[in-house]
Amino acid sequence: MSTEIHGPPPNAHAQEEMPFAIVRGEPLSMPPKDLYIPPDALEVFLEAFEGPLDLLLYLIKRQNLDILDIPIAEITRQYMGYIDLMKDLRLELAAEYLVMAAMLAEIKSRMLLPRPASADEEEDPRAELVRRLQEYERFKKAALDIDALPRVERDIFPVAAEPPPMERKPKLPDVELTELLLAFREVLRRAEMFSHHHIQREPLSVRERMSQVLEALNEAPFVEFQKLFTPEEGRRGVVVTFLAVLEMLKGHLIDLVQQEPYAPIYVSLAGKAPDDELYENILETDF
Amino acid sequence: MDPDLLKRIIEGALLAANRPLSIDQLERLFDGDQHPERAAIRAALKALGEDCESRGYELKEVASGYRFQVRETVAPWVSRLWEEKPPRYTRALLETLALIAYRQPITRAEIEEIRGVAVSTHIVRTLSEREWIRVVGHRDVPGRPALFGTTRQFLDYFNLQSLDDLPTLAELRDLDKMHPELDFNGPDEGDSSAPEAAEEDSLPAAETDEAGEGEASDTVVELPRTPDGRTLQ
Amino acid sequence: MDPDLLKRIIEGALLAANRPLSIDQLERLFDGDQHPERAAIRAALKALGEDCESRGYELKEVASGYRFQVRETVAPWVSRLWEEKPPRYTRALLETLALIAYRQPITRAEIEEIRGVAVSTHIVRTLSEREWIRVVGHRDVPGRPALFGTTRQFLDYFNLQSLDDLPTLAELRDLDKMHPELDFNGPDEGDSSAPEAAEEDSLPAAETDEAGEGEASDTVVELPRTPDGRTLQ
Repeated sequence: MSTEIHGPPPNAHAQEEMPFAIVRGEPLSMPPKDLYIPPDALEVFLEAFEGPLDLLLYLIKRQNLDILDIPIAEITRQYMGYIDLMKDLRLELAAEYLVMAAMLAEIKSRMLLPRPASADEEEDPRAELVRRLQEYERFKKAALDIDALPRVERDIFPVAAEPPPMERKPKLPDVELTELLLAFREVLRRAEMFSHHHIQREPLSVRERMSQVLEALNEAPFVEFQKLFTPEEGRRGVVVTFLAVLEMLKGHLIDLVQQEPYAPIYVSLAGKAPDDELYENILETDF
Repeated sequence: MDPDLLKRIIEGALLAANRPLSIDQLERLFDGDQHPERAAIRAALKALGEDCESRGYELKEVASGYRFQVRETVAPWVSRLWEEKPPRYTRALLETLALIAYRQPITRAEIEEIRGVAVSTHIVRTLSEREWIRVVGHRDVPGRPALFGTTRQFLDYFNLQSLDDLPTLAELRDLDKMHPELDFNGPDEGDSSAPEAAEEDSLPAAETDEAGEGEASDTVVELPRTPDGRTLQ
Repeated sequence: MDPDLLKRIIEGALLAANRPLSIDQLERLFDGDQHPERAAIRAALKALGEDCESRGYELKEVASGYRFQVRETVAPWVSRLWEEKPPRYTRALLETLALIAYRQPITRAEIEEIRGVAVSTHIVRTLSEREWIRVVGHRDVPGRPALFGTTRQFLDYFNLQSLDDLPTLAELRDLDKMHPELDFNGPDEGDSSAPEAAEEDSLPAAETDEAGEGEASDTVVELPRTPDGRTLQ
């Protein structure tokens, strides 16, 4: 930062520092050196500004300056004062504030340069800044306007009455079997399970039987192996059941328990096999 | 307080509250000095009830207080507000259902493994509430995850006698070529025909043999399983 | 249909719906043969509005349709029904919302350009969750940034029928009137006259268009845009 920025203010009017805080009604322009200021408090102060444009607007309004005629050197000095204060206090300064500082410094240096005779065509170096300040200011105002609109929850209370008693059966989605099959095909495609070229008929009845056996085991924890089979189903039915049992054994769904050779085989849910004592009891009650 | 203003305040409050209000709660709307007598509140409520006699709603006293309720006489029209088009199930739900149908009994983790994405609890709940799936057991691995299977209602809804009526994987590949109505019970559908008829009959020897050796995986397109019982992709 | 019944049905529906209903939605309450003319529905709405003139609520048309709401005169009492204070919104959120409302469709980068600070994700999320804004498209520049616009719910919430009802944007003053900076000592002459006064001026009709698409009025200084849709410094 150049010394000029920190230099003495050119006139008394601008000498009024922005109050850093109001303490018991007294404006405090600089934090007392011997006073510890909790960083949190400064963050609150910094949060009062929505950004560098907001801070600049504040500095301009504060002194009743015309936005179209900003005394750039003075405003820059004050702006840098704030930036330095924030830096001294080791506040984490949003990068946008520093970008603005650079922009101000650049405008100031361009203002110092002698202007060419054809100054009419050349834009005032402040023009872009003024545009942005104006543009920001109108939306700052628009935000306040929106905030002032009557709104639901605060000023507007929509009303409602209890709906009349009526039959309201929620409709459940309809599904076509085709949809289901297409969905499944899509999963298989994604899982690349169509790689087998000679897929035979998958006996889904085995899987169905697995569910049925599991259900039976949920009702009675131990079922004699033979009782799983229904001879009336014919040979195919028996095979299906047998395949289902093997499949479930493989998948750790069930356990087969046989106390000794030639003793009855029991089927139980996996992990729930009876210990020896219980097994004895079952044998006793069953036979 | 002006009885008319009191009436308007109570009317506005009852309509805005979205729940019944007791006389106590109505009383609390007023500051100390404006505080109307309870009798005045009661009178206002009575007047409000009479005011809306020819209107689309009425004042009702229920257990927790007073509320306005739309009249039953207009219910046939008003109920149309809730008559939405039946919603549609998501692709994720249909895929989950299909996997349970074809690969049952199957755990959620296995479904996720195949689909490559998590199965939301919502989907499982929706399918269970619809009674299309249910827990048929638990796999004996750490956590004892639930095993899902389809129900009788599932078969009924899709007009299937048994799961065997579902097309085979091979048929699925040719789904596009199949008859749009997917008349699986038709006699010209090759493999998918006849399962019921065949059910009672003896099976061709070859298939029985395979079954006898317990080599289900030759005829079943089996997903390889890891030792912990989960299915690999 | 009997106009009285029609009135009662519409009244009941508006009260039961708990959201604004459009004329289209009201029409759909009726079956084909009973179908009232739209003119009849409008007439019924008008009559309903008049009927409740002396009551605690009024009929209001907002962006997504008609709703009954508590009359302003009794709102101070009714608001006591809720113990918690209505939500307050930060300046950052309101400024972002204002930019989206007046400048839609607009990208986040454009909002940041005008506000001079980053727009927090939190704000965008809050506005989206309240359903006040939504993504209406993407700008066809690298990165395809989302374009935000406001919703009908936004207008409903702020008791508005359309974006035209938003307060007029403040006017921008012409840069040609910029004073040459003769010295750095700040304002000479009477420059320090309150800039606010000028800002509050009522706007010419052309300025109202600014909220929408209409650009290029002489009084509006438009920032040049680069191909990527950002505003040049």
